[in-house]
Amino acid sequence: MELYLYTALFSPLVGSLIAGLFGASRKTSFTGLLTSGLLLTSFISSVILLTYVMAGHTVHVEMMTWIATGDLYIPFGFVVDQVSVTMMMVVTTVSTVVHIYSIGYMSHDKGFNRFFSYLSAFVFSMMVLVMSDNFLGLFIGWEGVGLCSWLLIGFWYHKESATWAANEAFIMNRIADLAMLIGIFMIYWNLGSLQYDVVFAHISILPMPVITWIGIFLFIGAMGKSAQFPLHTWLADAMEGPTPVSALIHAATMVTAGVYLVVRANPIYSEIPDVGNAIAALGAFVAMFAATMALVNRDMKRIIAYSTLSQLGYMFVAAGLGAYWVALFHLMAHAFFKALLFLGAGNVMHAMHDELDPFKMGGLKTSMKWTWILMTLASVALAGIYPLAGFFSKDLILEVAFVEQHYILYSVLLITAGMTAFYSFRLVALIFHGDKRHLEHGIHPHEAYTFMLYAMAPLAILAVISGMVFKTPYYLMVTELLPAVQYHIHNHTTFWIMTIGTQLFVILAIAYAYKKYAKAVKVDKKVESGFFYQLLYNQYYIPKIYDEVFSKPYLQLSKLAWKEIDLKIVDAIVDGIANTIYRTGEKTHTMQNGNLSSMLRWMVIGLVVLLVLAVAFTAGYNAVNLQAM
Amino acid sequence: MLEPITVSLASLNVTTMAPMLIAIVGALTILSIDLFKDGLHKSLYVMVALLFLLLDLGAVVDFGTIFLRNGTVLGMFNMMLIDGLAILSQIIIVVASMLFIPLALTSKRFHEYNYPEYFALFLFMIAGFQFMVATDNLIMIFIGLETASLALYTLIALHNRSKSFEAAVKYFTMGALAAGFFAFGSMVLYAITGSVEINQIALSLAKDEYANIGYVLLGITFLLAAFGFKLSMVPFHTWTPDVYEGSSAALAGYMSIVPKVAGFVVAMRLFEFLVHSGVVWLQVILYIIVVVTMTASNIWALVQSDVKRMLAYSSISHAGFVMAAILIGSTQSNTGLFLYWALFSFTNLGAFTMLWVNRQKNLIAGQSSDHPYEKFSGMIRTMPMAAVVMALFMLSLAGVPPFALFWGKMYMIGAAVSSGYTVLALIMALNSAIAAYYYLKLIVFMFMKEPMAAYGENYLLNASLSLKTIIGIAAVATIFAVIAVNPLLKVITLFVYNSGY
Amino acid sequence: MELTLNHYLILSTILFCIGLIGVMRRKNLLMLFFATEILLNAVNVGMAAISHYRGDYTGQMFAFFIIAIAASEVAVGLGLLVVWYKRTGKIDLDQMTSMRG
Amino acid sequence: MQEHILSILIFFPALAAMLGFVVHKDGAKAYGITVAGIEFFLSLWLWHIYDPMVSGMQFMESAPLVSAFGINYLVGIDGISLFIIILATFFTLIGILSLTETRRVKDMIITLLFLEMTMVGVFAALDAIVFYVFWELSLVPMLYIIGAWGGPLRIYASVKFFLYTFTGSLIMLVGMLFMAYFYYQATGQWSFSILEWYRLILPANFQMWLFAAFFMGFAIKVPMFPFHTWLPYAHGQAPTIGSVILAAILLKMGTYAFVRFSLPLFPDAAVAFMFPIAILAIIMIIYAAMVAYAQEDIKQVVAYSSISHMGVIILGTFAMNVEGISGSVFLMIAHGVVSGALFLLVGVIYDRRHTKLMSEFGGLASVMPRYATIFGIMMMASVGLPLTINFVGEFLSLLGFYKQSHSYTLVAGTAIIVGAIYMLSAYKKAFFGPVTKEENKHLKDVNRTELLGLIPLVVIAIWLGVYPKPVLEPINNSVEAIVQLMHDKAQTPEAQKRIPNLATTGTMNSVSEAH
Repeated sequence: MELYLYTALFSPLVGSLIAGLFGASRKTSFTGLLTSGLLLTSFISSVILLTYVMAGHTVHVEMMTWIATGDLYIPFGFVVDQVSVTMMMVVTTVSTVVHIYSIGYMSHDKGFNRFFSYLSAFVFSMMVLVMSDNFLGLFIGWEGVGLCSWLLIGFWYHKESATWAANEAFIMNRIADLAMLIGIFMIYWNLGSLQYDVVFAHISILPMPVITWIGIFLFIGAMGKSAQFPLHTWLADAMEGPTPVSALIHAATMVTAGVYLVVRANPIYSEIPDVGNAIAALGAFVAMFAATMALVNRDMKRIIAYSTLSQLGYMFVAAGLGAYWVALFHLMAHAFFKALLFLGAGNVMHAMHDELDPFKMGGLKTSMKWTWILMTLASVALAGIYPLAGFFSKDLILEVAFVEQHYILYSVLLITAGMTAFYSFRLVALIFHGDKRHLEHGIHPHEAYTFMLYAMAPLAILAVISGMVFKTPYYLMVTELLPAVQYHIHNHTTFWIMTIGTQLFVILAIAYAYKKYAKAVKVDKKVESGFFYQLLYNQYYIPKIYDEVFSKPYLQLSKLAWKEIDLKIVDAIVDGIANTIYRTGEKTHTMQNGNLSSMLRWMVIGLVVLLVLAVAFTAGYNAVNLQAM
Repeated sequence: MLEPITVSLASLNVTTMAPMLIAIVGALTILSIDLFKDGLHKSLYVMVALLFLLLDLGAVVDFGTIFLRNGTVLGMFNMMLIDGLAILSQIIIVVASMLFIPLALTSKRFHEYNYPEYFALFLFMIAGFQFMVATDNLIMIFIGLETASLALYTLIALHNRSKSFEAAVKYFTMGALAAGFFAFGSMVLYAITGSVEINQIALSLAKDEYANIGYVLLGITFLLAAFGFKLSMVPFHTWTPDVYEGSSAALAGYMSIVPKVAGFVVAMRLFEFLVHSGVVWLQVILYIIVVVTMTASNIWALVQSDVKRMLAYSSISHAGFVMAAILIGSTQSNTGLFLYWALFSFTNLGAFTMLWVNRQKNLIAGQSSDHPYEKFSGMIRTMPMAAVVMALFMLSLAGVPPFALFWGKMYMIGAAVSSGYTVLALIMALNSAIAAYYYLKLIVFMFMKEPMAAYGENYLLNASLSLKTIIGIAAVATIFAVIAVNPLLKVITLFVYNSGY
Repeated sequence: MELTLNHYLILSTILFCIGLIGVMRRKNLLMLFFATEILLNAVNVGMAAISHYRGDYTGQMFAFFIIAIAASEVAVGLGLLVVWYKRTGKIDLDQMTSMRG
Repeated sequence: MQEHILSILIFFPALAAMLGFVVHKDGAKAYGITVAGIEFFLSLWLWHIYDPMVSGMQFMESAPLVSAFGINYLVGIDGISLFIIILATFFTLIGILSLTETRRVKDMIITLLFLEMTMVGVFAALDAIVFYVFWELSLVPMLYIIGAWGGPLRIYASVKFFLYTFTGSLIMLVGMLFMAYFYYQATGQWSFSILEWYRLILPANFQMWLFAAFFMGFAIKVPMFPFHTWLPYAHGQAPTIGSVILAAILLKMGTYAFVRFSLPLFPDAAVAFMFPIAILAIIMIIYAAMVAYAQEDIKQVVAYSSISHMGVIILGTFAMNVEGISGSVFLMIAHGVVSGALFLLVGVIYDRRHTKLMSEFGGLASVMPRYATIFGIMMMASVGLPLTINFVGEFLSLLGFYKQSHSYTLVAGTAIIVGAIYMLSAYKKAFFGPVTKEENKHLKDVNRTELLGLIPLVVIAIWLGVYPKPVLEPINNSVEAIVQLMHDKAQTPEAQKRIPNLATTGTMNSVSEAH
């Protein structure tokens, strides 16, 4: 099995390196095909590993020592267990799809080879992240995906907005990474190891505050990657990257790394339910917070990004409440339909010549039938309509909140579910229904390459069936490792009321969205100029606040530090000392005026001064002696 | 009725005067040669002087072996005192003189070397310095000092430029004043103790427990002023830059070494017993003088525009640095003094000889002194070897290891640290840092600036084989000093320790 | 009134001070030389007096040497002065400032 | 030859430099490459014959120098110095290989070879005075390199560099002499041997003063805030090769000296000064990073980034445990490789455009993709991305210090944030965006000569990031010895608490293996 493990792990790297060799050369489809092929290999290996794990085994290998000094020993160790194999499946599936899709999507881009190199490198990092058997190995992947995210968001580096967004993403993640490092430090100095098995086996012996702090710091790390409030702004801006990147990195895989971390570290979080509750509360807040911003946004990709953010909130609610398997399950399901949604959006963008405002689209269902179907499917899944994936995963989280008697969370999530349905279908309606507003802009849309649609098909299938079909086997498998808690509402009546009620609520929201946006778009000036609309539209002014409170002052402070402190104080003091000495010389060397008379006088003055001192000393000496007598 | 004086010749121990007598005989020989035939080439006199100096050195070294066997030798009614200090300083004096005298063999003609009297005076001067260090009798010191000084004034004047005369007059006048100080100081000490021999004075003072402290300080003050002049301590230093500038570079280099070492030995004899006897005043004053001399001259050296003048100030600073040894007064520090000065003599003579080599007969337009910094700019392009050697001397003077002076500085600072003068050690160290600036300035000009066309033809004008040899010796000594330090230290420690210092 | 050692010493000191003042004030090179001679001779007075008071001859010996040295100093000094005068035609100290700084 | 390998390593370049005077200037560079190549292979051979399992000094050589004053020519290496020596020889080779200077190449080569002698000498010296000799002597060639081949302010920069460091080291010299005097008082013998000094246990109050004296010398060299202002000038004005060697090797002298002198000699003082120094280190990290962010000149960005990284090294050094010190020593090497490479890279663009202002560039990624890639890799290494060389060092340094203080480490850890800020924004300014300047449109990508220098650095930066063991293991063994020594010497309860005792905890394995 080790062979499959290494194959699954390293084939993306091989692909990336080979594609990277052609990075600066002209486009060769070869790189796209090669990397996709290698990812398929990785996928197949993962499937084999999955069957192996489903049979009840796990694979744990230690490739080689990485860092060893003092008592610290960190190997490159990889583990394929129930949790990581789930993640591997998600990652390899979505990334294979995205790779194939990208061959079409990026076919006209100059940086084709480079793109595939980066994309495969990302997959490799993500695999390291999920497969590592220790925290620092996870951190390698953690930072690796950050790097690839930076590369890919800033892929069109000639665009100022893209490079800015790339840097923002990287730096914001770094803030969280610091917390994560601190968490790792704490683990090491308290337990002497960073291996998962050792840490989890001994975590309970630590005093409560220590565990709490470890949990908090690790979670802050997770917040960065998963773009939780207040580190969320980068995710929306990250949409500057090519759309397949958004699908893979900023929807399906990388952003869920935070959830994965919490799930992986469940023995830690199980010890500290209070922190778990806080996580859940933050998750619920983010779920709603992001959904509200999605309600009014006018940028197709950003809407989906906020939706992702919102769904991540859901996952954190589940994870925070201790329903780790539920969180992971929603993670998986979400990966499929959200990636699908993004890829569909990519088709639309292509068709619309990179136009992102859905208000300038409309009526695309005629020219882009398949895309319409796929995106609608994905939206339905996202909204959580039975029997699609979202129903099984998302509604389960609602149930978890309910069963755990967090009714506030439950209500928030329920309302958010309605919003989710609304903004998803608002988007679908605006894009595919109604007037062909894009004609005004002289755009004649066309459907994407067929093979791109085929590539999306597996995701569509998964979006439909993954909930219904996978739930039981997944549960059986993953609870080998994660706490097996069934979240059943024991009262049947309540269960049915809730399920049907939720479904109805969601469907109503969908209907409202269709009603409002499917025919003609009426712009309600009054609403739009209202405070709430503006607040939401401007993302609660948070980016602006960050800019004013952090970015600009930091730059100004930096300039101050350089021009005022460094040059005018620190350096000036040093130069000042030197100059003072020099100037003293310039001022005083005139005593050497060359005149013999004054030279003689200096001698006599010297003598007289010495004499005076001698007299003074003698007087003092005698005075002391007299006293002594 | 006068009693017949009966003194056995053996008890006189006339041989104690042998080294000085050799120098005097040498001088007389040169004068007699000139009597028989005048107009002989200077190389003859150089060689004759060198020969006599060699004999002189031989005699001194011979005394060294005697000293190691039998200890201190007295002679001539206890006027002569041949102890370790005397021997060490005489060696430095004679060796430095031997390095100096070939510098007369320049390729350009200079006025003074045409006179055999120049060489005769030179030898008289050496005899004077030797007398000065080989006695602890104030009269003898006075005679030696004045013999040497009067000869030196003349040597300076013989350079025959108006600046030289000015320098000679200034030096002479101030020297006369210092002589007055010395005489007066001696008189005061004589009045208190009734003796003019330093060890007698010390004994006498110790006996009545410095009862007349006020008068003692009065006497010391005058002697301090006199030696402050000789050793160019601030504020008695004012003659130094002018005299160095006025005299030829070679003589300036010589002056920075030999008169100083003679002065140091006398100062050691005079002041150290006082420092050890707990005359706090002297400790404080010496401390101040050392610090002020080091620092002030360094600061003035910073702003000089002429290399020779800069080196003059730098010599003052080095003297101040070494004066710390007398303040500290331990065997280690006194050893350090001689070590420092031995190493310094090579480096400094080398540096001044480099100036001497580049001496031009006539100044070009706009040139106000012989050796402005600009003259050296871009030397690495025009004469790489010369530039490297000059840089070597500068680095050594700055105390950059492993060159000669570093070892001296290190040992001196070590001595200060060992005797508890930590702050002084820090001041000494920091002064080396300030000093580094002006030495660097020359390096900057030589290595980092473009050559100036105007000075193009004025380099190495004065070079001759013998000058180059001297520079070579100095350079080798400077670079490989590290090898010499250990034997030097051992010998010097032996001599100094056995002399009771 | 009997002259004690102190009187001689005070005389010597006064002479010395006169010499010092002369050294400081005089701008004429020749006068300067005179002043230095006064300095040395002030010491001579003191030396001779102490020698007599102490009853040993060292002081007188010193005095003789000082006289001898003063004489040779005059010789050298005057020589320098003459050359200087020949070159510049002046013996004023304030003219002698070509080197400074 | 094996017994004298260190002497050969030290003096071979100097000898070659002397002979180099004879070589005609056309062949100077080839001569330099040959000599540096031989020297580099000698140092690799040294690594080969070095026994990584031995924690003490190896290849010791001793010869009396000034035995009357206890000064001996005493050299030897352990795991800490070994790699810095290799780094020095390596960078001399790389530097000469990628030398693009055309003015007075021969002088440059000779100077570099002398510099190489002093660099190897500093790290091999086990006698304080010998150490000091090489330490000071290294200033001279650097002075010449900056002053003769530098930019418009070169004289100011070089003199400032020289005087500043010279002043600091003189204070350090006083400290050394004091130390020797202590030894003399304790044993009746003069000695400047560091190993002999290790055996002294000094009273705590004297440790403070001596620590302070040594600190002045080291801190200026590192350079630590607020003694750092010579560095931006030196880097800004120095020619590429000067900056490369300055950043890669010369700065390491300071941090190396902390490990070699300050910690084992004055464990109590080191612990007492731990937090003040940590504060300085944190200021270095954050403040220098901020200043770097404000720079307009890309070379200055790299220069200030050096200060920032040196802060992390200092922090790791003063962690007083094996993890931290090993990490800081490793980071010295890492920073050498990375900053050296970055300065080389800046040199590449400077050769083409004769400007280093970021505003003059923009969009270089599309004009010079290979250059942008290599720069990007090195930038990421500088930012401390895992699997690059810097990460290992930075992680261990911070990890080590975390044991001493949680909050300080949290603040110091912002290094990874602020580092990303200035580096990414500099990269963005220079490489991203549209190509706005006409001159930039036809810039040539890196050529073969430049690649010759850069590729090995990239390879090392990644290789040691992925597999640091060959370097980290010998370092670890030597550091363990030092930490144990410190623990054994510690007198104050504070120090005994802060410095771990490996004999009871960590090295149980090696102890049992020994039996």
